[in-house]
Amino acid sequence: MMEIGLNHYLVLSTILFSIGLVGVMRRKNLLMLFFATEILLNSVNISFAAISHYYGDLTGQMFAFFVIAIAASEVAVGLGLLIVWHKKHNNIDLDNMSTMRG
Amino acid sequence: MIDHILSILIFFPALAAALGFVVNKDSMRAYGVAVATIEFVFALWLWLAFDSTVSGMQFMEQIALVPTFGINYTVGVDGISLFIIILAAFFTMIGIASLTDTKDVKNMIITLLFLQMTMVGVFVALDAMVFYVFWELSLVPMLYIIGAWGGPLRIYASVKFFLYTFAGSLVMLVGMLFMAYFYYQATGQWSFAILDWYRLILPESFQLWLFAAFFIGFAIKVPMFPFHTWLPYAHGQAPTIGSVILAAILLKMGTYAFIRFSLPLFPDASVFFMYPIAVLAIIMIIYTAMVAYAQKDIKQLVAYSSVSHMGVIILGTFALNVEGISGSIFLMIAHGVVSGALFLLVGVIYDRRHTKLMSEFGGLANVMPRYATIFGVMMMASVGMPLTINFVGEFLSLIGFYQQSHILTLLAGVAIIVGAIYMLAAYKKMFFGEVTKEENKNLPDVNRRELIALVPLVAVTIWLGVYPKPILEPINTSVESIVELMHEKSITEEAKSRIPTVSKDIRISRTSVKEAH
Amino acid sequence: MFEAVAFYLFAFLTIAMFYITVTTSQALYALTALAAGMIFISAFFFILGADFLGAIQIVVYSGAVMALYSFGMMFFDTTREVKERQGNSAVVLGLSIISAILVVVIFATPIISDNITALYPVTEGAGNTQEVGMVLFTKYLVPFELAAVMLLVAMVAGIVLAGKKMDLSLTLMKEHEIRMMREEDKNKKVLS
Amino acid sequence: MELFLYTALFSPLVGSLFAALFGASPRTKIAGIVPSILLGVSLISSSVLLVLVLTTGHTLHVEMMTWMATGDLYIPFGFVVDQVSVTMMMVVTLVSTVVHVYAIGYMDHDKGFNRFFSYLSAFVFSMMVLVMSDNFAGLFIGWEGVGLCSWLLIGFWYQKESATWAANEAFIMNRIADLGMLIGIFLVYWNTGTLQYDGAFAAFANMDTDTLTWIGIFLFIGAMGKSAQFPLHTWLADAMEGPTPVSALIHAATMVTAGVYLVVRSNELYSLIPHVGLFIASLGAFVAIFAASMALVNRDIKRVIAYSTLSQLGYMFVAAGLGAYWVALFHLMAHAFFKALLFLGAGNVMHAMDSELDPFKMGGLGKKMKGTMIMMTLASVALAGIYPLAGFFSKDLILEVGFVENHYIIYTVLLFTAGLTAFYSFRIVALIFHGEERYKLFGFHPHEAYKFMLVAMSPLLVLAVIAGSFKMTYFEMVTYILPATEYHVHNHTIYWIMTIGTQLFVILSIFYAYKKYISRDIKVPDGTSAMENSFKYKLLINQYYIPYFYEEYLVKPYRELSTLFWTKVDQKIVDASVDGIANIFYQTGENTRAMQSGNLSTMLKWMVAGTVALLSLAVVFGLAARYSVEIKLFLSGLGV
Repeated sequence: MMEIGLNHYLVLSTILFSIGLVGVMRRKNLLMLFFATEILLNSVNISFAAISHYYGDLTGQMFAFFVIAIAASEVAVGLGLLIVWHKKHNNIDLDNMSTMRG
Repeated sequence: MIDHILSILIFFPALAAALGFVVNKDSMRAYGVAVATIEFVFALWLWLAFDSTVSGMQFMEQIALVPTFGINYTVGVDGISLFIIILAAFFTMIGIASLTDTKDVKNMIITLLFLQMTMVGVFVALDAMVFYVFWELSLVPMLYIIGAWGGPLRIYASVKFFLYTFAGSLVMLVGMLFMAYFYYQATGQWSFAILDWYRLILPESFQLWLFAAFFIGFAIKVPMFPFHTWLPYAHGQAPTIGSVILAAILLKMGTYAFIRFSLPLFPDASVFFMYPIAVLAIIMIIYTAMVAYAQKDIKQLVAYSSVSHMGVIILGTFALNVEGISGSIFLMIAHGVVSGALFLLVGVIYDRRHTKLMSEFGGLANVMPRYATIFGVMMMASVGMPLTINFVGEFLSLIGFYQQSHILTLLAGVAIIVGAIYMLAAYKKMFFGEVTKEENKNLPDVNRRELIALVPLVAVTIWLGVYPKPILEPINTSVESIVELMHEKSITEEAKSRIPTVSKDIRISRTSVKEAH
Repeated sequence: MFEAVAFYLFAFLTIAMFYITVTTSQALYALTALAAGMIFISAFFFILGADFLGAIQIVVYSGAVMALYSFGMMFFDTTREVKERQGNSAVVLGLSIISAILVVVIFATPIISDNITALYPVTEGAGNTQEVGMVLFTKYLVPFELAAVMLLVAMVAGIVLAGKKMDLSLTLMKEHEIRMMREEDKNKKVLS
Repeated sequence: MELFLYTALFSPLVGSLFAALFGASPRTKIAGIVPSILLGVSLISSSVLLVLVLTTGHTLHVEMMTWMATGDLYIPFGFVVDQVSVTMMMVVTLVSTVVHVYAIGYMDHDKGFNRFFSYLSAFVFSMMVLVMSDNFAGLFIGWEGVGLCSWLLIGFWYQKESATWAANEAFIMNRIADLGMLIGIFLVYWNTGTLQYDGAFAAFANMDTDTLTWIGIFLFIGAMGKSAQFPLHTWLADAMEGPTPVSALIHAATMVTAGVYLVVRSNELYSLIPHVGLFIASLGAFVAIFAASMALVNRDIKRVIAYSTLSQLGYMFVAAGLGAYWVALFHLMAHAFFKALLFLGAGNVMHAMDSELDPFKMGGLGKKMKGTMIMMTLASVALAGIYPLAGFFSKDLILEVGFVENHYIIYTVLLFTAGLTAFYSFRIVALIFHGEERYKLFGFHPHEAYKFMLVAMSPLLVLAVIAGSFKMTYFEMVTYILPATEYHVHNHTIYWIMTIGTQLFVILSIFYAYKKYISRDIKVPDGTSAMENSFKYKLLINQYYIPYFYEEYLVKPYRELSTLFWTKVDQKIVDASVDGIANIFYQTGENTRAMQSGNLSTMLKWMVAGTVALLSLAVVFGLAARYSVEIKLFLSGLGV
């Protein structure tokens, strides 16, 4: 219990990931959706870093870097799109986006 | 030029079709007839140059397409495919020549020429991929012909035709890919060349699966019972020309592919599946003949009769001996001529009355004697009267299968009875008796354009019935080599005993008998 | 001992912050909680000895990303509550937990079965930053450059997308002008 | 000599094609005269060949060209003129020449005159192919060819529903038998490797009896159809819908005897399997009495003669089945002459009576039609077998065969049938030519046929009278190739008793028929007399209810089954299952459309669900791969 092992980090990562998924699924505000995505990415990052640490391999950290880089670009492009959408429709409510209806 | 005759035969109509877009609408028919006639002359030239003593492929051409995977444009012709090519050219020619005034004649002729390319392509392709491409391409023009010029249910019929056959051929494609992979495993090289595949001896279990995969593709095309239901719809809705080409050539692709692929590639599986397929073929013969008897629509009747006859072709193919296979190839030609002619004849009356219901006619022999005569000749050919083209094929197919099974041949022979029943009943309904309907009293007899199409067919029907040798001889040479190949390739005892060797000594004794007379 | 205390403390804080993020209806709260959570996560990285990653986490997330979000939020009417009509929350919760567990199982299985060999082992006697640098600029050089290009592209894209009609300000415009602009947009859409 | 062979064979074909040229044009005499002349040429050629065969004993065998050759199968168009085929050629060409000439008069007013001669000559050609072919396949060509021509000619008056129905019935029934024939041919081919008569017969000698029995049975099934043996006999009576010359030529003299010819031709086969021969003989005897009984009451002249033909065919099969092939062939020949004569006479009567066929509506026609009366009477006498006409020599010989071979039941049946034959023949003659002139009641104005028609018939008359005197010449000729068994009752006393007894019995029957039907109280039956209501009469007039049985229990079920197959099986099961499969895809698409609501949130949920599914699969497969050994162990423990 006191000795913090890999499993502790993985469990933490799982919990955070679940929270992120809940956010992805239940938020209707697009911005909130972005927040939830960030949580997902971060939870995975923790796993990477922990595995990297416990196995003495830097690959995990490398992946974490790239995840962060991707997250940053995603935010930039995503926010840009969000602003365009908001200008057009004056809302960022998910339920209003249904042009993909089959 | 003769070295590239096959490529010319394939691509000349396609090129002409492309040029057809710029041809004036009024001169389109003349253009189409001219192109089809030139193509037919090419086909005859091919026959003339063909050496009927050679059993292998002739006029082969090869161009590498995807060398890494051994996909080449390989074409060649042997006694098995030669006459179907000629038949295709022949039917396209008389089909265009007899084309009645439909809307969009221009598009129709372009489509027909394109269809001709795919048909010739299928029969000369010696590379599985090229074969597959032409096989699938042939669906497109037919889909268009049924969908654009068909009857009231044309969309349903054409979509059904397309999807059904397409689904079958996808399974076949998987089989082909597996086959190529096995070839790669065995030799370390990729090849889709059929002639390379011929040399491959597969274990029996693989043969069974691959045979089944190919079978589905071919059986739907033939169409074999119980995959036949697309055909009556396609025929029922298609315009006359569509039905003619469909019955005369397109259905032959399936039976031709059985002989080109299934038999030589999987001899053991062919023997293994011989009885089940024969049973299906017999069901096909008797059942569809009975269904044909119940029809009220003359075109549906001819369509079902055509399915029934295809059963005999299948039976002959799976006789697995020279007599049966030669007979089935001959019957393919015969069936093409006869059912093509019957569809043309149905088209003649449809043009006049715009109905195909037999109850609308009756007593036509009084008003259209020439029509009744030609119909009678073709009907008798369809029934299998000796000295007509169909008899030779049916006789050989049945005599071939008799070696394999007595009882099944007896059942299949019922074809000659049930065939007579529905055909004679239909003929009686349409042509005999007094003219009852007022509309039928002044129907004009067949006109010159229709005679141009029908008279050659009648001539061919009788000529090849009396003297089938010019066709039977090249077929025989090629079939003997295929049977020999099958015998050598087969690995199971059962197959060795079922597939006869083409022993030379018997043939020598036969010729000596001939000389003795 | 210290490590354990730190782990549990930060674990509790992170979970709490993220929970607030996904549940609160106030965008501002969510944003703040998220930023805090990001910083707490960097603490794990420090505990795990990945100092450089921790630093990056704070710089990129708490700095750049959060700044972006907060600027972005200025465009939106954050005061207006988005109606969060929910279907079955049990489904949502169940699905997310199951998937998370599965992910962990998949990741953990090969580790437990002990068949991972360190591809790029930690170099003895070098600091974390140094090690990271060595690996990043040798083995991962091409991906690194690609990531750089990607970030550049993302920046350009962000500017272009967000910068449309930057010269117009909805707050300074009159009502009817806005309406006219909207109408124009609608017509454009119809035409296209 | 080959020239004569080809001339004999092909001049009917030329005649047919010549007449066909005029097929669409209005009636021209030339379309009838030219084929008749060509047939005359054929007759002369056949006679030359006959003389050749008769004087030198040489036979002629030519091979014109290859028909089919593939694999080991080799079928030429080969023709043979030997003692058997030349007999048939003579019969065919002679009767058909007579019938052609006769038909020029008979069909005089028919608008299908040209067409008729085209068909009729085509028939003769097919028949010549049938009898001259040197192999089974060639025989089958002729076999089917005569079937086709028979269909065309029975349905010649295609406006008549009954005629076309009868034509189709004849064709289809023959087809059933042809299937048997075809199977027989296949059996011959696969067991002997050839279809040539000489090769096949030579091979038969070394084959086991079982195979030979099957070959014999299947070939005989073919013969049963053409020769209208029970149970395929119903078409022959219905075939009388055709013009009378057709009945005379096809359905009396030539085509129907093809079955007998086949058995005679295959004598080397049937000699090896006497048990099949006995069956043939028994069936023949049965048909003889069966058909004769139906002829007793029928009220249609042509049908009576048709039943009589059937009965005589039975006689021929008795002879052929008992191994007396030459006797069968001899009776075939004699029968052809007097039966054709009888039919042509009936044709004259019909002509005179405006196609009326009921003999009860005639009576006393002898005064108006002396020539016809003489001919028909003589033909009937010949048919009854009175010395010294043809029937006596041929028919009594068959009785003797039955007796000598110790088949007394067959002998008795045939003897009784001979009495019946005499009775119904003279019933007809009496009703038509003697007694009250009942036709006046119906307003007919009978007249004698054209002179040249009677002249045309005269060769048949002569032959019907004198054919018996050729017996010994004929015997010497055909026994070159047929088994030369002399059938003589060795005990002279028994022989004389038998012969005189038979003659007396027949003569008594004739007198009884005369006495019964010449009387003045003969009325046109109207269905009220006690005799007409008796069970026996009804049974006979309805042909033992066999056509009714066929219609009710074969034709109707076939039609219903066909409709059932189409409407239920094909549309409701086969096609519906195909459409059903297609519908599954379509419906799946329709139903899952709701999934694509376009709502991002929903889609995300689906995405997560999909991820869960995939991940679970990954876990399951991962575990399965890891613990595959244990799982296999566990499963084998369960006995899987």
